[in-house]
Amino acid sequence: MISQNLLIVLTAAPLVGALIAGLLRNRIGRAGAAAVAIASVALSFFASCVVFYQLVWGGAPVFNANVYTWLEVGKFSIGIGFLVDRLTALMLVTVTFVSLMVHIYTIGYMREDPGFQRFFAYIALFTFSMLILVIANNFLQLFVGWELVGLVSYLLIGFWFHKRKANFAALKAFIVNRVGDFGFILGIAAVLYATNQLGYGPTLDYAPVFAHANALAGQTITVVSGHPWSLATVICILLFIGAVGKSAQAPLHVWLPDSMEGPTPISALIHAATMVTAGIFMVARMSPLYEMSPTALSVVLIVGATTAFFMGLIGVVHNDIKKVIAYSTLSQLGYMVVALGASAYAAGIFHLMTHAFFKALLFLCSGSVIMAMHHGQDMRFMGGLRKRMPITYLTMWAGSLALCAMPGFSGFFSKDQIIEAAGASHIWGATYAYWCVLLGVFVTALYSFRLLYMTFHGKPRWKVVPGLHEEEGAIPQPGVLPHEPKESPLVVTIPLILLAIPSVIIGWFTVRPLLYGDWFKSSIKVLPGHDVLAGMGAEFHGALPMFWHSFYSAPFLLALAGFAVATYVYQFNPRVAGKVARALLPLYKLLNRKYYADYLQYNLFAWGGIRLGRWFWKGTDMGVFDGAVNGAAFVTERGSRVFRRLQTGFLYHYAFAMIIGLILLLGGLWYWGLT
Amino acid sequence: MSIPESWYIVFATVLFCISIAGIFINRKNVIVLLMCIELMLLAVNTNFVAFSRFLGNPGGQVFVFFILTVAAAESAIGLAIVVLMFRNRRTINVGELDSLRY
Amino acid sequence: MMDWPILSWLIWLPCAGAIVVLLAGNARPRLARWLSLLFSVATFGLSLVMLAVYWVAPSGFQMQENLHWIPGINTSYHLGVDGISVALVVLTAVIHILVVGGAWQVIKVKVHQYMAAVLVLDGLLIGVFCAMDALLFYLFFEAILIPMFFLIGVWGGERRVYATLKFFIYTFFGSIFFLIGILYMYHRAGTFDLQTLQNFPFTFKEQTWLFFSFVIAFAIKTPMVPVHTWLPDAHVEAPTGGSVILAAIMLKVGTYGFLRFPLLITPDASQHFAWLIIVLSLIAIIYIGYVAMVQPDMKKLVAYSSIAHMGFVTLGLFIVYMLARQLNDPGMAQLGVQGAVVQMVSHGFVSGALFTCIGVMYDRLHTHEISVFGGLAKVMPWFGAFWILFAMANTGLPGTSGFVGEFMVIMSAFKASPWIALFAAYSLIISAGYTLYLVRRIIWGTAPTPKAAAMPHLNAREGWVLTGFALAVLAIGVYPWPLMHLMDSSVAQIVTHLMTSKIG
Amino acid sequence: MISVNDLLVMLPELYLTAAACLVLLFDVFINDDQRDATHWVATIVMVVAIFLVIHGQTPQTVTAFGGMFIRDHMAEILKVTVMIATILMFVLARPWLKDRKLFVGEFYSLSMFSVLGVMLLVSAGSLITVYLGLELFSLPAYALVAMNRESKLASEAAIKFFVLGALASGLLLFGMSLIYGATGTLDLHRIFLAIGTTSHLHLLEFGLVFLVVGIGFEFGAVPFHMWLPDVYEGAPTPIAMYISAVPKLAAVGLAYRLLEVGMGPLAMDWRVMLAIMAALSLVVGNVVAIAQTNFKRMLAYSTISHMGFVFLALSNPTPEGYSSAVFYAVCFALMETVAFGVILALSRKGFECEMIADLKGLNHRSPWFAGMMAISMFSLAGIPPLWGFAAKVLVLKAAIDGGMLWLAIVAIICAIIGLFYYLRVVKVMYFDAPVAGTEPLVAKPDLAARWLLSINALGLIAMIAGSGVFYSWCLAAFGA
Repeated sequence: MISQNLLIVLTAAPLVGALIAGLLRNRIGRAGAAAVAIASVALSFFASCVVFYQLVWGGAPVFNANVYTWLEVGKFSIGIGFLVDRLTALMLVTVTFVSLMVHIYTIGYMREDPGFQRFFAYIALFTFSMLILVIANNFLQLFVGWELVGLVSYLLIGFWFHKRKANFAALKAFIVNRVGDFGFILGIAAVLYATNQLGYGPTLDYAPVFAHANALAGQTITVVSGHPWSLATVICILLFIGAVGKSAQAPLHVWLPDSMEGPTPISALIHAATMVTAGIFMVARMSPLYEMSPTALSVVLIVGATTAFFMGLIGVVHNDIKKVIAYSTLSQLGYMVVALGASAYAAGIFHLMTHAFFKALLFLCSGSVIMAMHHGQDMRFMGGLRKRMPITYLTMWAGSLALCAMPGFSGFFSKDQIIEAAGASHIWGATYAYWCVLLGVFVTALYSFRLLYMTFHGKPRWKVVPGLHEEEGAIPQPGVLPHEPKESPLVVTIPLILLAIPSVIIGWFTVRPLLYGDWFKSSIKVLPGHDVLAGMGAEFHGALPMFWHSFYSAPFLLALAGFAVATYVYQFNPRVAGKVARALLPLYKLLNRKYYADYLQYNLFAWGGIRLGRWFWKGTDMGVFDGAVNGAAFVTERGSRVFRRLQTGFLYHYAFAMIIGLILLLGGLWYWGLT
Repeated sequence: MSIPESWYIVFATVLFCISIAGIFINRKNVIVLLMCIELMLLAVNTNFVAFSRFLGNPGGQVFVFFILTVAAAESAIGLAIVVLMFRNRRTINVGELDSLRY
Repeated sequence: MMDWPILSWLIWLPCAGAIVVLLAGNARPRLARWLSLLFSVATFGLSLVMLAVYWVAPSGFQMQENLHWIPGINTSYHLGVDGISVALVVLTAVIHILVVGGAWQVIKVKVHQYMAAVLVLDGLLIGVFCAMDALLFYLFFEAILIPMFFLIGVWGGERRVYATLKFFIYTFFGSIFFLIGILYMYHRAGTFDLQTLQNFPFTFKEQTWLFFSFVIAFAIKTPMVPVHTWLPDAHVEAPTGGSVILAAIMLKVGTYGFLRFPLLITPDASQHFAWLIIVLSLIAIIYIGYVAMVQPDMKKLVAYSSIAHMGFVTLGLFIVYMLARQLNDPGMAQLGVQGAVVQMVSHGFVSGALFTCIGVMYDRLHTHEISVFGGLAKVMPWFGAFWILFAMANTGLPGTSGFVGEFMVIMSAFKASPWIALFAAYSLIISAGYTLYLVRRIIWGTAPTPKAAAMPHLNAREGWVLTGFALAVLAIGVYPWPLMHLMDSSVAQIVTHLMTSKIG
Repeated sequence: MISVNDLLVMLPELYLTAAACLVLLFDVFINDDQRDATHWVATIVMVVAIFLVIHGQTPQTVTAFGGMFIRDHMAEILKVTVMIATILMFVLARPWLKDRKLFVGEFYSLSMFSVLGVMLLVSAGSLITVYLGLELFSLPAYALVAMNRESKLASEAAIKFFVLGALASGLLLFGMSLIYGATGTLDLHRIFLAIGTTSHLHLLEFGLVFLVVGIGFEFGAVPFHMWLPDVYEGAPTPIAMYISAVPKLAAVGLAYRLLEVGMGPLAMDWRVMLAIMAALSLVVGNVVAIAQTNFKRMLAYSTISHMGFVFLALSNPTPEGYSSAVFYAVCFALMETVAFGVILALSRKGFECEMIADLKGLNHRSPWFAGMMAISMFSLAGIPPLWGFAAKVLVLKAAIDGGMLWLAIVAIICAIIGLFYYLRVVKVMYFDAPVAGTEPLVAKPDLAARWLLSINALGLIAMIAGSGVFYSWCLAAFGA
């Protein structure tokens, strides 16, 4: 039995930590802030583990209760509460663990930063928001967490607020996310509408909504008159728009690469491991609804597949180490979404977990490298760091191998299953998705090893100029360092190691239960018709056979190919890269310009909006509306000047006026006669 | 053989119209205005007398006495004001009385 | 029902306070300040008493007072409050304390007159929310113009004369038609008593005319597009306190009027023309959003955003008919109305806070130009934090009060028509657009000038005022239930009332 | 056969006649530095007259001299108000007159005679008394306007006032004669009865029109308003104050007597004429006032527009209509006294506070006077919570009840226009900086003037609460 107080502690601890670190930042100082934040997160990590244990092995029932009533109108009421089932528990552990690692890592990474306390306050606050999101038991609370993580991400991307680019990236991230939320809140409204129509509402609690999900079958809503749409599809697609925003799927992916302006720990925590996976979590959580609408699933599938492949391609041509990892994140998220679309929710969540570990690892490694390079992020000025920072080097290799789904590494187990699921799925668009994810493997391998080679191998492309005085932020010109790059301190490397371990091994013993052991129980619902995992479960004989078998499978060969190409191009024959680029110039341009998505959004929406606003303001508002008002005043004033002339001052005119009045009255009376 | 009532009324009306015309046609002398006003009152008086005669009701004639008295007082004040005006402006020309206007 | 006339006290205590403050004279500003603080706090205390009394008593109009005013035309001094009024009265009282506090050292000339005007406004505004007689309502409704006229005109900025004349005449223009409407209702019903009028069977033709006479008045006051142009000017020129009162409460007077007059007195006409109001509200939300985005002047920007937020209120109020009558879903209708009222209260705090913040900046550099500021997060960290909080509330971020009302309105709007919800929800994007664009320019980045970089930190007084606002914003956002509960029954009554048509 | 109670009925008038003559004599026998005595005597005489009127009032209407003199509540209300206005003029004018060597006895006796005329007029029961009252009121008024013998403007104003006034009364008389011819009687009530039976309808029509014109002139309604601005501007300020307040009250009485008591059966005709004149007055008055720079002249045009409001009420020939008309006239008179009172108080030796610009920054120089002026301006604009608002509401209500909705709408649109120039005065006083060199105003030592003015101003606020009672009186006066 899970106690509510435990859950309250679990959720609230980071908030308390954040408040203390934030509001008393000058009282408790840097060390204090760090200690408080880390302690609070550690506490909630511990609590999560307890919950996880109780739920999985302790045989505790699913916990679902409200803490307090948030809103109550008539018979419609929403609370703030907890729903803890296995899905939640898994997320709790993952989130708090990664968050804890990042907290520790931060001590080292942000050592010289003046905003040290503020940073800790933010990430603790983020942990809190993420927990709210994960643990919600109704749509409203989900949305609350959903927006709060967006807020913190906004604050953290713009953490170095003196950097113009950072501010712009933050603004962009928030607004693009808002575009997603726009769909999301409409989705929630649609859910409310549905519950209201179908007579088991109005309510926004998960339990009744999912319990009656079947009632959605055949229900329609008329948005465009004459064209009744399937209610389930409308709901799911609207909700998915939210996921597209939050999980940076095409076409709302543009904010994620820019978000790399934020400090690296953030990229690891928020923009790789946790927040961006909220969308995945949400869809998995909504599985009962999505199962009701094959159309929506197809949409999910196609969007995911597109992102998975084409965003990966961009990673191949970029030189900013973090940007590359960011694009790989996009494509990995695409994989997860594909899994969801194929109704292999478990696979999606599984990949979410493994990805959380190895992608966090990769980012932290890159962070470590960046520290060594004194905030230089351009891979063209790196190289040859293998000897100088061995731990980072090894852990990054581990992470990359996991990312490329090399057999045996955690990523392998999750990703392979996704590819298989895509292949096994029969819904519309599955074939497309299958090919996308399959080729994606090659691309992944390509950019991953490219990154490794450019960073750690080959000759150093940086030089040391001793006594070059350090200043905040980036170094004066790239590749020029004040002193030798060296391995990062323990606070940095320990988290790397701790993250490397699960990245390597966790797949072995989680793949069976998570995917084929009905581990998620009630928290994920799949219709028999869609249940690809069940089919795959038939051939699944355990992790080891899967491991052996994989060496003959297409994904492995593709990954190998990618490895080979990367090795040849970037290790032995670097000139080839340029040649290829020139050969395929249009393609290269296209990728380098990120398919012009940014260009489009910037010019069309951002500047279009501003121009439209200016036009509205000057034209309509001041011109028409205000013009009418001032015009009326002007006319009156002029009229007054004219009319006063009637008062000529001459006596006989006055008398004349009187007589005229008399005559008019007489005439009128004469004309109309007595009544 | 007596003059019919309507004649009196017509006569009075004509007088009245003359006086009014005098008031706003005259552009020269204020005194003329005063005369016109007197004329107007006379027209009224004619009316009253005629009516009271034909109605056989003395009230009208009583009214006439009042009117005559008041008219005297009125012209007195009027002349006083005219004198005052002449003292101030050295003219009693109506056409120059336009310093108060608009 | 209690025999002690607490509402009269609420109305006239601040007015009496104004006289006392005036007597303090120009020579003794300190005395004037403390006196006005005393009186505003006392008023607030009274309002809390009223709140308590209301809370324990059953719903419906309470604490009624009914005295003859002009028996000849059967109008009376009739006061009373229901849940909605209570909420707004307390809001008024709170805001006025913060305004008095906010003006403490800022106002230097004619302190006593300034404070007196503020106190008078306090009383009159409370009067508006308490009046149960149409003519009495009109009396307060229009009387508030006078002190505001002075606030803007005497302590305002460059073009204050233009702004304040525009404000006065524009609003007067609307309300005078409203007066004719009231008199016509009297002509037909023989009374000014609101509840009687709400039950009086006006024919549809009459309702139509009355409806428009009401709408002209309240649309200008609220303000709705296209009669909103007085607001930005008034705000830009008004002193901080004036802006706060204007945005926080005076706009609510308009929407409150919508709630009391057209919605209930001319329900059928309102139903028939609801589409008009809804369209205008949506235009306000989107169109004004774009206009706000390009404002070079902070106050103008926030003023426009106020118009957009008021759009949510009118929207929430006028989708009621679709929901309650055509779709016969009183539950959702209630959600909409309550969302609207919550939005009123919330916007009271949020806009008030934003204008106070702008005032703080104005006191330092004496301008509202956005381009002059920058890097506040570095220059005045705490102030920056407040700014972010209120800005987020303005974009309707969950956890702040700004979210609650918008959420409820969107939820109920979807039932009325997905399209309405769609356009309303666009506010999520556009409000984020103009607010964060502003934040990016003034909070983030670096200070453009040495002067901007050397702005002194918040002093204790400013800190407390802003803290007050922040607490209110967060409290409503995190735990709105009490507010809901306060007016739940009143709103339910309203909805049930307007469900019955007046034309058989 | 004049009986004693006939005399008793018109005791206040008789008393005032005697008192006025006595004051005239009394003033002859004192020398200039004792003139204050005259002032106080006159004032006290007025106070006593008020007392007599109130004390002598009877529950039901009383007539004397065979119905030539009617004493009813309407008459009493108007008389009392007229006297209050006169007292205000006496007290507020004294320092002003002293500064200008105009502090003479005639001022008092003339005004008292003029007041006497008004009293006669408002309780006239026959065409004769109407005419006598009218002339007795206006002849002294002409003289008063010309009181300042050195002033060119004053004499010009006087001549204009005189000629046009005489013309108006001439027209009125002509109308009377026609009506007399048509009905064969001078007694208003008999005329009322005779109209039903008479065969000379055309005479009646003509007569009616002439009467309306005469009344219109008294009110200063368009197009018979031309005299008003010039007289306001030209006359000495206290006299302008008198002209702005008293004749309007008299005119309401006149209109009631002639039109309702006399021409009642023709109401359907004359109400239309009044309505038309009302509309014209509202438009012309408000629009032209905007362009004015002279404060007194602006007030004149505002007066014209307000007369439009009174006609609005009169155009609804019911007790409600008349009572709201009386209400409005009384309210208006007392608002004007404040406005004029302030500029009287602001004028000093050698400085006439006449231009709107003269009020610049008044709030800095003397907040209290500025406050009172603001009160009267807002009240004139009809903004709550001031008395003018109640008056406006009642009038509009009367118009709407009378089926004159269109007129009511014209009225409010004009009210919006009118708002502008009232607000401009407030703006000048509060928002503009004082002209360089204008020292903070030292209020005149005259306590009585300051107190009376203050009471008058505060009354404008207090009366919003008192409106109920007062309106009930008015209603009672017309037996509703």
